[in-house]
Amino acid sequence: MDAIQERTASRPSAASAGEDAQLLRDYYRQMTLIRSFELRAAEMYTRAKIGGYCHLNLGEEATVVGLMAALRPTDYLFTTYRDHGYALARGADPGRVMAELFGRATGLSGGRGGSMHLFDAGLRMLGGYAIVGGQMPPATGAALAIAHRGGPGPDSEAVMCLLGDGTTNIGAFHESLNLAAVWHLPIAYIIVNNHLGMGTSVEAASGEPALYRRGSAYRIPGARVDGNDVIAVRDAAQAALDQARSEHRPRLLEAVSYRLRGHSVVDPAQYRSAQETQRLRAQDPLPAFRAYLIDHHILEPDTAVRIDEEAERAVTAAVDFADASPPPDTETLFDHVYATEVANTYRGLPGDTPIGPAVHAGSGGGE
Amino acid sequence: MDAIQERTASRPSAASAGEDAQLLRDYYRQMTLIRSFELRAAEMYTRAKIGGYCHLNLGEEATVVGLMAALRPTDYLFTTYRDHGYALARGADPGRVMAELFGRATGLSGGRGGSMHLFDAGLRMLGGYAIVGGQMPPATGAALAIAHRGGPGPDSEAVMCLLGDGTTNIGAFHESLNLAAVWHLPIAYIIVNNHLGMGTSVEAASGEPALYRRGSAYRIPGARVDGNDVIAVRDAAQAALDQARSEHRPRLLEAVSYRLRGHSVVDPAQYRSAQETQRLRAQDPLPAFRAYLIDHHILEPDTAVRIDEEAERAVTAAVDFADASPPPDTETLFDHVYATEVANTYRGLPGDTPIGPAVHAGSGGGE
Amino acid sequence: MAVVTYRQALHDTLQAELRRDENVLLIGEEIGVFEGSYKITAGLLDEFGPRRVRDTPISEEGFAGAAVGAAMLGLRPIVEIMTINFSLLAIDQIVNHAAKMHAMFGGQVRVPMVIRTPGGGGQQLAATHSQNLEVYYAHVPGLKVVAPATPADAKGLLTAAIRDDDPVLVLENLALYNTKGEVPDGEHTVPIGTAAVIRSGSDVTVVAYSRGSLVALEAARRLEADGISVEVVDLRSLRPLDRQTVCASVRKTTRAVVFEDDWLSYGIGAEIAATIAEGAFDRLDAPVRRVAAAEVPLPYAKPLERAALPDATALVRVIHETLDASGFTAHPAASTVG
Amino acid sequence: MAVVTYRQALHDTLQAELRRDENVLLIGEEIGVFEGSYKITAGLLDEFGPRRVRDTPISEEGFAGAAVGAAMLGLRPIVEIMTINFSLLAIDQIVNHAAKMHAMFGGQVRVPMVIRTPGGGGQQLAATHSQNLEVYYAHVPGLKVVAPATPADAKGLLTAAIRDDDPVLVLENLALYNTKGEVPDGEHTVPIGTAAVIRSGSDVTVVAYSRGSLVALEAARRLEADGISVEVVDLRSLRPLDRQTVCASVRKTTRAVVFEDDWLSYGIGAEIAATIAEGAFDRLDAPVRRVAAAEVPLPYAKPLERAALPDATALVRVIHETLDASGFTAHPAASTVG
Ligand SMILES: Cc1ncc(C[n+]2csc(CCOP(=O)(O)OP(=O)(O)O)c2C)c(N)n1
Ligand SMILES: Cc1ncc(C[n+]2csc(CCOP(=O)(O)OP(=O)(O)O)c2C)c(N)n1
Ligand SMILES: [Mg+2]
Ligand SMILES: [Mg+2]
Repeated sequence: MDAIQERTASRPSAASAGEDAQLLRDYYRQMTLIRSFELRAAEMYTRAKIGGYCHLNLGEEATVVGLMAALRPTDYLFTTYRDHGYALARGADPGRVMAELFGRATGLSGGRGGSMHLFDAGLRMLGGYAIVGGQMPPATGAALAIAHRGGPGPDSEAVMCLLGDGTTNIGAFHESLNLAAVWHLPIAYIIVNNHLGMGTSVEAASGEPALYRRGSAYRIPGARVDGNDVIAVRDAAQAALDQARSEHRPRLLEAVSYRLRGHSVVDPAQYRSAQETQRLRAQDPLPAFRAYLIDHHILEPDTAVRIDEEAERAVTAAVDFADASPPPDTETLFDHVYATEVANTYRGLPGDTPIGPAVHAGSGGGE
Repeated sequence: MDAIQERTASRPSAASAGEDAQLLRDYYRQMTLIRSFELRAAEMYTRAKIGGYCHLNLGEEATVVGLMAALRPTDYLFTTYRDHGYALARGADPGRVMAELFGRATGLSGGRGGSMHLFDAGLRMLGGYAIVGGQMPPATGAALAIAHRGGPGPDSEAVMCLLGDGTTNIGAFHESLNLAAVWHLPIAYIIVNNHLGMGTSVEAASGEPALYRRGSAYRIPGARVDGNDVIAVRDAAQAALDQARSEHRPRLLEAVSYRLRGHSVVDPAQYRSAQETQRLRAQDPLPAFRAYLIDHHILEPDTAVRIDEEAERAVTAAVDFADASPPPDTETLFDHVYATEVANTYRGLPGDTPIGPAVHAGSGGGE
Repeated sequence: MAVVTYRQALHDTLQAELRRDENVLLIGEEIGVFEGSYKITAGLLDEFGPRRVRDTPISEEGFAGAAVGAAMLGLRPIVEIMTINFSLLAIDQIVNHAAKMHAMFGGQVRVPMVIRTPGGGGQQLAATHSQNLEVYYAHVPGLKVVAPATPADAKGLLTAAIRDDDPVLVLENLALYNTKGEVPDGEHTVPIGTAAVIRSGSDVTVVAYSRGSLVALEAARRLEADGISVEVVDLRSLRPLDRQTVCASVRKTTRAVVFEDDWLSYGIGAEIAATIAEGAFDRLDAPVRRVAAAEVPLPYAKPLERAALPDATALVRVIHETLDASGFTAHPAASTVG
Repeated sequence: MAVVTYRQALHDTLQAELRRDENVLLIGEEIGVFEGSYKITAGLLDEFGPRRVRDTPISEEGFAGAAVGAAMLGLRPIVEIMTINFSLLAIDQIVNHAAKMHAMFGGQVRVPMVIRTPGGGGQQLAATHSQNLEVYYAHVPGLKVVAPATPADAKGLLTAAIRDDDPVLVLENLALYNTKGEVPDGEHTVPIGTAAVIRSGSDVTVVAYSRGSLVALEAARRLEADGISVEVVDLRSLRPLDRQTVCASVRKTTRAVVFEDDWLSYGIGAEIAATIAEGAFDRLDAPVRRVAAAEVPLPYAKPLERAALPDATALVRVIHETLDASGFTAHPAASTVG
């Protein structure tokens, strides 16, 4: 898994030769599901079913599926606000993911987090994070907890911490990698390099644009993989995680792909030329993987169509589920602000008073 | 100025062979002055003439003098709270430096900054900074101002930004170096590696303990120099600055020396063994430089004694000056809080009221 | 006078100041190629080039601090921090450095920089992206903090901030960018440190700032129909705070309600209420009430978000309660100009 | 009951909790080999080893955030941030992350962590090292903030904080570490969210916290000689804030003065004054006054520092002014226990 050529063809690597056909079809299924889900999310956003910001994994499907395939159920995942695909590939119910985007009580985070903050304790998906770099220290701390409780070895749990290319420039990146290095933590930091942070190129943002090399400042071995190659991504991530768990040492991996659309649904990406957009389309990992599987008779064209249709149906069902789900009751506004109840927590609504006349009469006011 | 052996003898490098004898004697004079000043500062601290924290340059004199010798008067200096020696070697009057430590109005910062915050606009010494890493973004911004106003070239101004070894682990280090790299700024970051941040070793704190290599994450060339060798330090710093000014590109330099005493005057450094302390004494750059100069007939023993005595006298005069200087008048408490006067700035003392009855009567209250 | 949006007023002011003074430069994430996350800086990279309009990596501490250093050398950087939530990444440079240097170094250096940043919830951006943390900056000597509510004040206060020799935080608001208003042509500055009575009234004073001032005007309009005359004081400046204008108004109306978008406890309104309670003690006919956000990390789901944020309806209710508490009876259909 | 220093009480509590619960661990700069910048953790590395007492590089954002993540997995990290000034480097992890996760993720995760950090000026540490920034944390829902004034409360509140499942900031104070007091043996917790009347009185209430509570007691002692009976309320907890105890006291005494070490404008005292002005509106005989620090970046020079910081003398003066403002006359030599 050493550094590979950048901008290689968006084709699965030779590694897939020996792959189980069923597994490959399942990767295709997952990638298709993510694609359908994201396209529908974009549509739902324009139809105002989804609010706030909405960042899509379009173009990153091979990376997403490859990374999630590398994780064990007992590993922990920390990701960014661009998190829908990860939740789906980690096994979350599409209905509950869509419900979160819709802000419904049945959503993955109870409708409280929205698109940017998907969390599923059962799946050990410990959050989407919307402050750039904000996930990195907590992910590092999760690895600390693992190391606190047990030694390295093939059975050790590990943490996968995702981040974007632009995120390598913030202080938390530096502090986290350094802590993981000096504390010997079982964590793989994965840079999902989609070439842009909003509208800023990697070259404009990073003194060392070969991002996987940035681990050298902490003696953390780094590698780069073609993010459009689902198998290569999976293998590279697995290697990184295995080293992390067996040595309790951090690893850095860069998966290079392209963001097919704007930074978020509302961004028309006008800073990209039509030509550039054309070029990106040609790199789209989904049709490439489909064609590869068909060419190699791993996938029958019919089956491919069926998988595509199933994905559409699953997403429609997800939308229906989300749409039919109730929003959280306003009565629950103050739920979960604190885990441990203590005296005098103020729970007033706007316009209430924390110490009105009612308090004098002993009724407890806004308590 | 490539990476040199670590822990080389605490002797001036061969480079000094062709050096002007007068210059070498002057370096010795400066190092001696710093030594005397710092020892007296420690004494004054124990006599409660100096308050707060007081961090000394003891053991770092060769680094301090070498670095300051590399700076042009038009260059800008940003340093840390361990700043007395830099002020002296940059040419500040010892009396005004001591007066600052004493908290007197004649002090370098008017008695408002104290030991950790020496500032001299005329000398372009733009501050000692007491938040670890806090000096780095402003120093980077000073280099931005230089680049904003003019192009690279041998006459360009440049910035020297000092930092300790422990400071390489904080986010501001990463963000600053990266900004300087992508913005092409004329700045030399100098790591004054004295082996410890308070009580923490470089190895315990840094994933990459060869600190000069940490520039690689930004493609910033780095070098290491023996910080006990005043000439080598000067030459390495001059090379770094010259490249920074002629290319408008940042450079990283690590000067390795030893902190002879505790982190600050109050720290007995009990985490160091007696043996370790012995070893450090043997590395003391001051007697080594003295012996070298005498051995090479650059300095007569008599002259050395005279220089030492002059340093003592200068420091005594500095103490006298500081002692005779008045503290800032309490009337000036609110001076310099703002540079531009605007309406309604509140200037009340403790217990005053910002909107007492006086306001009703139209007298303007605490304004 | 042209009618323009708050966004446009900010844009035009930046453009005018960039043209006026070669030392002015813009620094921030995505302000150039991307034209700004909220498009305030659209077109400025084209006009002024990358030397004056500087895109940055994602490094809030780094570039805010770089602005400090550039200002120390005499430039007049205007930093855009995409939202006030991210300012927490840079707060060490703002509070521990920019705010202190002039005083701590004995007046030897000035830090003439501006930080523009929007606060505000209500956009379903959830807990980490919906905060109103202005009290963090308003608390700090050495800083100045202004919070324009209208396009005219956006121009006037931003201009004043840019020309001021101290670090000034200009608090914008996501909900205001598309609001419109008349903006004076040509030179227009609003003095930092002065509040404005933006509506005269006789029965109760509402003190607000930023988006809150528009909410206060809306509440005043609604109450006018009921014969209640509301005076609205727009703080405009949070630091320095114009306590005299606030107290003078309340001494006249004898009642006050504070409207703020931040959390109630230890928010901006606490200082306003404390100030009024002291400065108008002998004239107050009812306790000063505060209308503020519910104390929760703001949820994403719209009904919860709506329940948590203060609005004109809550303000109207509290004004009624305040009037009731002092036995006030409305003077129907009477003129309300005090 | 043993008489020990505040420092010792903190140390002993950490030791006891480390012994009690294997999930408790300490994280911070220089807490191990160096034994703590203020020696609170002296000896603990020796007893518990580097797995439980973890020295960190200088990376406040990194290690505070690492504590968040460790807490998410069920550990109970206690972070030492050397002084509250440096907490600004970590505030994004505290405010944008620790405080929000439980709510934002729908209750699926808990963040049982403690942040211990001292505030305080008066040690000639100059502007960047002398701040009292507790209002930054007290303002934030999702956090709890306690501020013990005595060794007993240091033990009781720190114990409660460690056993609480939410992020709790324990505000210590440089000036308190060497103060002494009786500390209950064995188990001792003080409930978070409750203030204490630490001295009964009848004429005026002083509300304070942390170092301020000792200053308030000192002022009360001085005034007793003049026949003035001062009640002192020690807030102990800044969030949640025990408004009822504060207001009940003031409703009894009819007068209040707030003592705080932070800057007056938008400080902790603003919330206290606003709370009292509302909750005791009908009983107040004089405006609530605040005794706070002068609004300057704290200078190093001793005379300036002394002039800028509030003390018992200023408090005594303001109590007198408050009593005078309400036409109070002292009852010499009378009993002062209310
Ligand atoms: C601290 C902080 N600064 C700025 C932002 C605004 N922002 C959101 S996403 C983003 C770009 C991130 O780029 P990258 O890391 O490459 O991730 P990508 O969006 O490409 O997945 C920025 C600047 C933020 N959320 N947090
Ligand atoms: C942000 C921050 N964290 C912690 C401290 C406390 N502190 C002061 S000096 C120091 C050690 C710095 O070590 P190094 O960078 O090696 O410099 P040296 O003292 O050795 O010159 C620490 C941790 C601080 N001042 N600022
Ligand atoms: Mg990206
Ligand atoms: Mg050091």
